[in-house]
This record gives sequence, structure tokens and C-alpha cells, in this order.
Amino acid sequence: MITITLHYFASLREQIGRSQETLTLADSITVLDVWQYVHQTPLPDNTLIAVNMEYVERMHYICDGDEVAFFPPVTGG
Amino acid sequence: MITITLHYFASLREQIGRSQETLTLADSITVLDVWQYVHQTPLPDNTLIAVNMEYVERMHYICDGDEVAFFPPVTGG
Amino acid sequence: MTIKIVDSVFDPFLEIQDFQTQLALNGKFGATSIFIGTMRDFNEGDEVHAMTLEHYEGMTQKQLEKIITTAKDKWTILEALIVHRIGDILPSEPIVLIAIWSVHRADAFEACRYIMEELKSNAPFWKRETLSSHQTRWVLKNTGSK
Amino acid sequence: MTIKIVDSVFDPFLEIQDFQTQLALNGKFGATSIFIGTMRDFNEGDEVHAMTLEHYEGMTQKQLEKIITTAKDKWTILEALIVHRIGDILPSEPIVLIAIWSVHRADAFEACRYIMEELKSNAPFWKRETLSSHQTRWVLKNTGSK
Repeated sequence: MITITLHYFASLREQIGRSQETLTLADSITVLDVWQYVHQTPLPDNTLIAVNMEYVERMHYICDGDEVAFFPPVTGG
Repeated sequence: MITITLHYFASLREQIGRSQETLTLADSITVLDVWQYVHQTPLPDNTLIAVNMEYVERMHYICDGDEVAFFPPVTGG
Repeated sequence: MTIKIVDSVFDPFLEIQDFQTQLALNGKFGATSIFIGTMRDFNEGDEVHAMTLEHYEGMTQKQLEKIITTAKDKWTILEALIVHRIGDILPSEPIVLIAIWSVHRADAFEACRYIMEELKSNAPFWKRETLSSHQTRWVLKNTGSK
Repeated sequence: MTIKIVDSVFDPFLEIQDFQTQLALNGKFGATSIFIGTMRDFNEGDEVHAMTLEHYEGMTQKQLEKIITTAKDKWTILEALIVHRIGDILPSEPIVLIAIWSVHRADAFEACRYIMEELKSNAPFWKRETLSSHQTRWVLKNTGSK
């Protein structure tokens, strides 16, 4: 079993209505599939994805214990 | 008659042993000729020349009342 | 190198001076390049009354450290300081400070610019603006190198 | 725009703050790019104990004004401050300060860098170093973009 935490930030957090949640899966899947499994909608085009606070591509496979974050383009500085 | 003032700065001022002098000439000549007339030596290669506080080329002709300055490469900042 | 994420107004010049006095670099650095980003009271044609800066705690520090480490590989820099605001911000308050110390000027100038561009592209901060109508909006994206 | 030639030690951060409080730019600028050149205690492999900075009074101001005017043609800048030391200088004292205020960061970064490079190439200042042996030497030339 693979358990991961999902985090959402900024406008994406507001749209989803929560900032985090936990997910348990039988097998490793890609972060893109994680999004589609949980939200049943395509991932918005410009969404950035981080696993354990490092940027990853959409085809990155999750591991047990991963912290997976989805967020819109960053606008700091 | 053309009367100009000559100014020297930094290492050039020290080599020449004075910071300024006045020169009167019958006709307009170039700033390079001014140097050769006064110092009887070739102008050191990297010397910069300003007339009335603006950089000029060696072939620039002087006018009456000009302030002509000779100095080594600048090293500020 | 120091990275500070602060949730209340900071004085960029005090931050630089405090940091500089701790450094044992007297006489060793010839160049300091500093960038300060300040909140404007207008953006994209609208008056902006206030701003809230959200960030991804932990990832922010991690990404900023990575950016400084890359800058240190590319240029010869002696020290680096980054301070970034989060929380509620008012116009004319500083948002970000980057200060780089080096022996020669090219390193400080180029590392400072690089770090600022990388921060804008990769550090997980998000701005939400409150307009004069009290309406709020998320800033959609940072300008490229602008 | 302000150009100051000063013959005693100055505090770059106080200069910036004093200048900034006089500006009616609150909320109007988003970017400030600052460069500070500081005297090092070593140069070209030798310990340097002191330095004297000579300049061509009048031409200095004229050239610096020209440099800022050209920068204003090239970039959209709101304000510019240059402070440059002359006279006797000790290690770790600031030599030059350039500060540029603009709406967007590219203008401030690029104008600041440009002004510094032009100052190094064209402003009539000359440095004479006093080494640890008490021998003095003129600095022969500035490094290109370094």
C-alpha cells in the first residue's frame, strides 16, 4: 500500500476548497494520474507539481510517504 | 591668437611635475600637436584627452579659450 | 548564506547592515549588489490596496537554497542574503531583498540578477491582490525578466 | 537624479534612505537595484593599506550626468543616485554607490549595471594605492566588466 499526502496552494487550494488530504493506493501511479484519480478532471495546463518539495514532471511515479503538491505558477519576488 | 589651458592628472601630472599651464599659439592645431609642441615627446599610447571636459580624439583642433586635459586611463568606481 | 522568510514588515537596509556586521569579511569584498522588490500601489492598470503573500513552507527554503548553491557554482561569491516577505503587505513595503557580496563586480551583479530571476520562476510564493473595489485576485504569472 | 562627490567616509544605506524619503515615489516603484563598491585590503596580490582617489572636478559631474542621461534613454527609470568618494580612503570604506529605482526589475538591474560599467570606463577618477611597504602606486587600469 502507498500512502501519500496531497497539498494545494493559492488559487488551486481555493478552487478545490481544501489545502491538503491523504490518499492510499494499491500501486504506484504517476502524479498526473493521482490528480485525475482524486479530481476526475484534467489537470489545469499550467499547474506545477512538486514531490517532497522538488519539482517533478507529470509522469513522475509516487512512492509511499510522498508529499505531493499541486499549485499554479509562482508569483513571488 | 589662441590661448588655452592645459591640465594633467594622476600619474601624468606627477611625471610632468605640474597640474596645469597656459599656452598661447598663433593658429589652431590638434590636441596631439599641442602635446608634442609642449613636451617634445610622443603622447603616451593610452593617454585620454578631454577638451572642455568632453573626450576628444587626438586630431581634434583647439579653439581659443579651450581647457585641454591629458590623463591616463581612468580607474574609479 | 542566509535565507529569511518574514511575516511582518522589514527594513532592507537594516537587514543588510546586520548581516554585514556579522560577516568576517572586512576588507575582503569589493562589490555588493543588492536588489529590493517593493510593493506598488498599481498593477496591470488597477489600483492595488493590499496584497497577501502565500508560500509553501519548507519548499520555499529548499528552492532558495538550491538557487544560491547553483549561483555559487556559476560565480565566485563570498556571501548571499535573501529576505522574503509573506502574509499581508501594504504598498511601499519591501517584498524581497537579495544582497550578494563578492571580490569583483561582475560576480555580484550577475549572481544577484540570476537569483532574482530564479526566485521569480521557481520559489513557491503566490500573490493575491486586493483592489480599490475590495475585490481580490490572484496574480496569474510573473513577468519574464521584467 | 542626484550625483554626489564626497571627500569623507559615507554610509551608503543612509544615503539611499535619505534620498528615498525625499522622493515622492511611495507605491510607484517596484524595483531598486543597488551597487556598492568597497575598498579591499588587497589588490593584484598585494596588501593595500590606503588609497587616494583623485578626480577631474567638473568633468566628473559632467560625465556622470551624461551616463545617467543615456541610461534614461535606454531604460525606463524613475530615479538615480550616484555617490562617489574622493580623497584618502581606508580598506572596507565604500568608494561608490549607485542606486536605481524603476517600476519593473529589468530596467533597474540593467541601468545599474550599465551606469557602473560606464563610470568605470569614462568617469575621470584615478586611484593611487599605498601598499604595506608604504610604497605607493597608481592603479593602471580598471578591469573590463569585472
